[in-house]
Amino acid sequence: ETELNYRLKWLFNTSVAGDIYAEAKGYFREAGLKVNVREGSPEKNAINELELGHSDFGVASADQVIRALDKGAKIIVLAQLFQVSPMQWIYRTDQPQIKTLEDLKGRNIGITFGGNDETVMNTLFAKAGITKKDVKIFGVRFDFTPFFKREVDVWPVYFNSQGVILKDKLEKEGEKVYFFNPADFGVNFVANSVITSEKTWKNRPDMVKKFTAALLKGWEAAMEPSNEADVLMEIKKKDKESNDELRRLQLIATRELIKPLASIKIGTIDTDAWKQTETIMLDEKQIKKPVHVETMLKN
Amino acid sequence: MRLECYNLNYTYPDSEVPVIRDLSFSMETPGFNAVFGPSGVGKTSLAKLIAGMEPGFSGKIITTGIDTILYSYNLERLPGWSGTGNHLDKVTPDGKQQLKDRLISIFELKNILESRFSKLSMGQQNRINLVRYLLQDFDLLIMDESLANVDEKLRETIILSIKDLFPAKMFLYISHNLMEVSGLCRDVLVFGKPSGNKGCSIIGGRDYTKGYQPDKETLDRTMLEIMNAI
Amino acid sequence: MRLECYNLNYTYPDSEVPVIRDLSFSMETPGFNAVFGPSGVGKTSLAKLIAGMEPGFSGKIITTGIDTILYSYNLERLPGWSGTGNHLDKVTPDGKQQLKDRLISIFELKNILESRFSKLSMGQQNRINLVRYLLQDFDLLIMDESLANVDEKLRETIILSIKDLFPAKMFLYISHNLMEVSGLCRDVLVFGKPSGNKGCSIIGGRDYTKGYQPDKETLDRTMLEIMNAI
Amino acid sequence: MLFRRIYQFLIVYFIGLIFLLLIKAVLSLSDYVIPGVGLITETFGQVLNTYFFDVMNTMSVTVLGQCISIAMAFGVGIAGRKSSWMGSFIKVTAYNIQAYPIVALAPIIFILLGDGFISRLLIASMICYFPLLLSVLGIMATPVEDIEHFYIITGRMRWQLEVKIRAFENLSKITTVISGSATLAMAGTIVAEFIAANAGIGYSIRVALYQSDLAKILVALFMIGIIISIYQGCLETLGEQIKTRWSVSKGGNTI
Amino acid sequence: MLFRRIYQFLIVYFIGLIFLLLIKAVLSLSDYVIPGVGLITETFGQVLNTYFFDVMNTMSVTVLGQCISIAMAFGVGIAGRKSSWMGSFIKVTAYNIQAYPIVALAPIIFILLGDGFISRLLIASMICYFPLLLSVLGIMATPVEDIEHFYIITGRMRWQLEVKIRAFENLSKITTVISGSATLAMAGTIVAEFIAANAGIGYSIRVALYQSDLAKILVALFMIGIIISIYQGCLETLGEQIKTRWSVSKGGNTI
Ligand SMILES: Nc1ncnc2c1ncn2[C@@H]1O[C@H](COP(=O)(O)OP(=O)(O)OP(=O)(O)O)[C@@H](O)[C@H]1O
Ligand SMILES: Nc1ncnc2c1ncn2[C@@H]1O[C@H](COP(=O)(O)OP(=O)(O)OP(=O)(O)O)[C@@H](O)[C@H]1O
Ligand SMILES: [Mg+2]
Ligand SMILES: [Mg+2]
Repeated sequence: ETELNYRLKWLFNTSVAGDIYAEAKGYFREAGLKVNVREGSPEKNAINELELGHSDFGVASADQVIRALDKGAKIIVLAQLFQVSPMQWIYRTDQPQIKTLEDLKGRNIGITFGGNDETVMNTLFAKAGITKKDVKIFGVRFDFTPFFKREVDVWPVYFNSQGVILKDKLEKEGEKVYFFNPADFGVNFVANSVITSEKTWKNRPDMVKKFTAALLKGWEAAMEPSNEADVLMEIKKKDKESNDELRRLQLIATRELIKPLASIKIGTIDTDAWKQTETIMLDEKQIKKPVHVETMLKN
Repeated sequence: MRLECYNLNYTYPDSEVPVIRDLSFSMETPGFNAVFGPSGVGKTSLAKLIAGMEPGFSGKIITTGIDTILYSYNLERLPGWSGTGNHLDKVTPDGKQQLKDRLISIFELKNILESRFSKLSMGQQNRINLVRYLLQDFDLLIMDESLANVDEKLRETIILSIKDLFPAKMFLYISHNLMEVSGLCRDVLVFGKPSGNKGCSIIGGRDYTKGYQPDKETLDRTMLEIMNAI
Repeated sequence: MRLECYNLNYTYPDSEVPVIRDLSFSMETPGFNAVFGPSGVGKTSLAKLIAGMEPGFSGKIITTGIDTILYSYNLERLPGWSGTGNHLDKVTPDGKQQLKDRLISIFELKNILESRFSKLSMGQQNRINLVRYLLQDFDLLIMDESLANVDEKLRETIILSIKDLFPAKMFLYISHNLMEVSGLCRDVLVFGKPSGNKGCSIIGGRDYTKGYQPDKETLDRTMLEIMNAI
Repeated sequence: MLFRRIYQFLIVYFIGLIFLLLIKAVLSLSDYVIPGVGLITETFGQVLNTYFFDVMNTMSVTVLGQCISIAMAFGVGIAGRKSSWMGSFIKVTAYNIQAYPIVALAPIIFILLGDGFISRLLIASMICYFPLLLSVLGIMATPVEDIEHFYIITGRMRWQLEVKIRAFENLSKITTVISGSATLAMAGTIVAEFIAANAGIGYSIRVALYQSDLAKILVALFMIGIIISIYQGCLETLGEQIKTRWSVSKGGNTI
Repeated sequence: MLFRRIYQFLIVYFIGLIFLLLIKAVLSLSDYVIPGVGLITETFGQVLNTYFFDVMNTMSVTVLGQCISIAMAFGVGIAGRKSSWMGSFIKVTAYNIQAYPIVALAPIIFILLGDGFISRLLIASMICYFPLLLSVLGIMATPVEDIEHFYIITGRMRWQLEVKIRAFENLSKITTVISGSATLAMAGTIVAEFIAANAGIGYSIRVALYQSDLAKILVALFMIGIIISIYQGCLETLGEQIKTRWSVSKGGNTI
């Protein structure tokens, strides 16, 4: 049995259902692997850990991967978990719905400076010819008070985690919400994907295959509606903080992003979306030169 | 007006041996009186009891007509942020300006009023400290070795002037100088050696005043009397 | 072996008036010598110059045959974390155990070796502090009012014993007690009043030793001589 | 003493809470901005238990972190007490590292030490040690001349003795700072957990923040407050005892 | 003095940098994990200017925050110096608030004060004041009996005088803590910016952190270090002058 470490991008919650489930249901063990699934944060990122040898596999968003490639890191993308990016914006329904990008004009929009929502929003602005004068930008931090207090209209959230929580909170006060999804306007910014270092990929192809297969099997099972109760129970063991109902709603939301259509196999890498992501980042001067990310995508 | 102590007993909180054992005495006020005795015998302790600085003694201290008791000692310091003259001004009550100037000249402090306390010699520190006490309102001033580091000649001048300037006040002067105590003080409370069985007794001093003519013989007798009481 | 000073001048860094002006004197060692003079005249300052604690003077201090100079004064404290006896043990060099016991008994310190320093009376503090200096290796020990708060009788006993125990060492005893200085010391460096024009002079003391018979007349003459030099 | 600390904390806490609720009422804010009494009570019941164990978990790191901080503060303070080149160099190093917010150093720490217990401990101690250091430096750099003179002039002064003398003379200042720094160690540990750990109350606060659940944060603050009060009460009692043991009151020597 | 501080900082910084580069070389890490010399130099050129103004922006809050902290520390320290019920209550309040990590309090602060300049200032002062408080408390709670005796027995003691006496006797400790706390004010401001602001070096660090751009963080650390060194050098010089003015050396009284 090989022991290895798997670094997530963020805390344990429903949006890593598959990762939790694969471990809990023993899919890794069946493949002869003992996997330590670990939580991540902005300060603890998977790419660093891969290079330092602290982890063998990890989850990173496409922008992280592309940035790392730009700086000479050797990263291989094994699977793309989110087919639809969870990076979206929430707003109340008492405001006009955003049907075209033009509708963004005049709004007070929240952006995490330095975050990839900034990149995405800038791309949308560029696409629609919106300048900074047409909108009001608000720098977002981790707490939601400005949105709650209506100081900001459009607030960036992760659709399947915070999005669900906020929706629930507002609904309790009788307020309904919309989500603004950049993908609907042609901007496909790839989010979380499974990665490993080039070295591991080359030297231990067997293990990589086994790991990827077991992980995706976990995700398939976790996204299977008939397993819902079981999946929720496993998540609850790791994420005690939120309540059962929230977790159920989050799982449903996660399903929409991971497996938007029954026909899509979980983990499918959307090469075009990756290329678009790279192009966007190049345009936004986030990287200096093309990195040809498509050559690192190994499904 | 008397200062009276009856059956005074005192033991320090964290100690076992009593420092003061069954002490009774009585002194008439006003007057310049002394406490005398070997080192470590309990003079300072008694002074603090009288000044009300140590509670928890048994026995009685009666101070009829003595309302304000001040205790001064030779290790006190003045704050350092300005000259000693300035501090003196600050604590001089209204109407005592003249007294202050008088004392400054008697205590020979004119030249050091500009200096910070920490820059003074030990005797200078003693003197400036005592002056500020003399400027306060008091009925009884305890001077616990307050002039210990001053030269004998100046010390005598100072004591005689104090007696002259404050005839209506009571003083308790703690000193190790036998001659001074015998010659200049009225009542001398003498502490016997703790090892001996002499106890305490009050012996009359010569109580000289300004311009006195020392009478060697009686002075010697008083000194002997005091030494014998120890 | 002599202690010699030539044309010593010293002014404190932040002061304008010199404390020591053109001082020259010479003392033979060994011996129990004294420095005497009115308060504020510069005795402590001179002592610190000799002990090498204040740089920046002009003139010469020659200490032939005097290698180790210690300066002790009456306001020193011992650390508070254990009894004074314990601290004494810590600083007693090997081979001086007997001397230590001897001194403890002469200084009447037996009963207070268990006590913390801060719980002692002033005279007790003076004595325990001086004892530890006497236990060190030194050629010249300066005692700046080191016994100021000890009673006269015990002080005399102590000084006579020191003279007896350390005949080969030099002492510089700073004190305000005229009788003591005149009777017990050999050479007395007398500082004249700064206002006067007497300057400094060395006057021979009676240099009594243990078991002396006081000779009133010569002692009085010495005392007068010293007083006249001020 | 301990009891007093606890009920005083309760007073403080409830005053704060009432203040928040007043604001909620006056501005008629909804439950998602400031939770109401009902929601707080409900949350209380739900997470009190979990949070209690979280805080105890945090406490274990806190205590260790505080010990390390004390050691570090004394180490650096003693080394940096001289006004020599080396002393000043040590001070410059200590000060500069402190000026860097831990969030900026965290990535470097994780690169060097991984993200285990050690990093968490290091971050906690780094936050806690500096205030201690300042006090220790101040104390260690001030001579106690009337005690030190003897040892200096007789050539017996060693740095250990110097440190001991100065520490003893300032014992009450040192115990104040040490027992006070418990709160800093606590805050430090929580921050460390916030950015590094997957356990402890700091981690729970991060999760609650992510969920924008102010009610949970209020419960967490309650648990932290009550436990830190108890811990500090104990430290103070201990401090008093040490002072009495090592014999206190340098004052009293004459008065 | 000032000059010494600066070059000592440079030494510290470059030792740290070389250490990182060594790790990079030994483990052959990519520029993403630890940037190489080339990348660092390049980033240096790009952002030095911006970061300089960012740090100056931060400094302006720092200075103000430090002043407020000093005022707060003395206020609370003086009020809490007595061992009375009120004194202990004030201490409990101060200590408890401190035990709360600022990240947990931040949401409440933002609700109450919005997220403008005031919040940023408050957070900075809260982080900076506590260590000051501990020292001030320690100093203010320790009587200076040989000076205070006269004023007490003659009934002249006022709290202002008591505070003045104790402060003066501990002047060098106080100046050490105050000039040392500049780094805390800086760190506090940066943390405040990190969580709250859209300006200042803390904000820039957050952006760099989101982009995992260690090179930028290293430049930021450089700028912070150099400017805090200068600031502290100035404070120390000022402290020396105040000490000389107010006449120093309580020691010297006899030795
Ligand atoms: N705070 C204290 N705790 C315990 N014992 C003490 C304390 N203060 C003094 N003593 C002891 O009580 C005794 C009397 O002390 P006190 O200071 O009254 O003596 P004194 O007569 O003033 O002596 P001196 O002339 O040396 O000043 C001494 O043996 C001393 O050790
Ligand atoms: N550190 C100092 N700075 C400036 N002046 C000082 C300093 N120390 C002492 N002096 C001054 O120098 C003069 C001599 O002081 P010194 O302490 O030598 O006197 P002394 O002869 O020892 O007096 P005493 O018998 O009172 O102890 C005094 O007028 C004093 O004010
Ligand atoms: Mg006494
Ligand atoms: Mg002197």
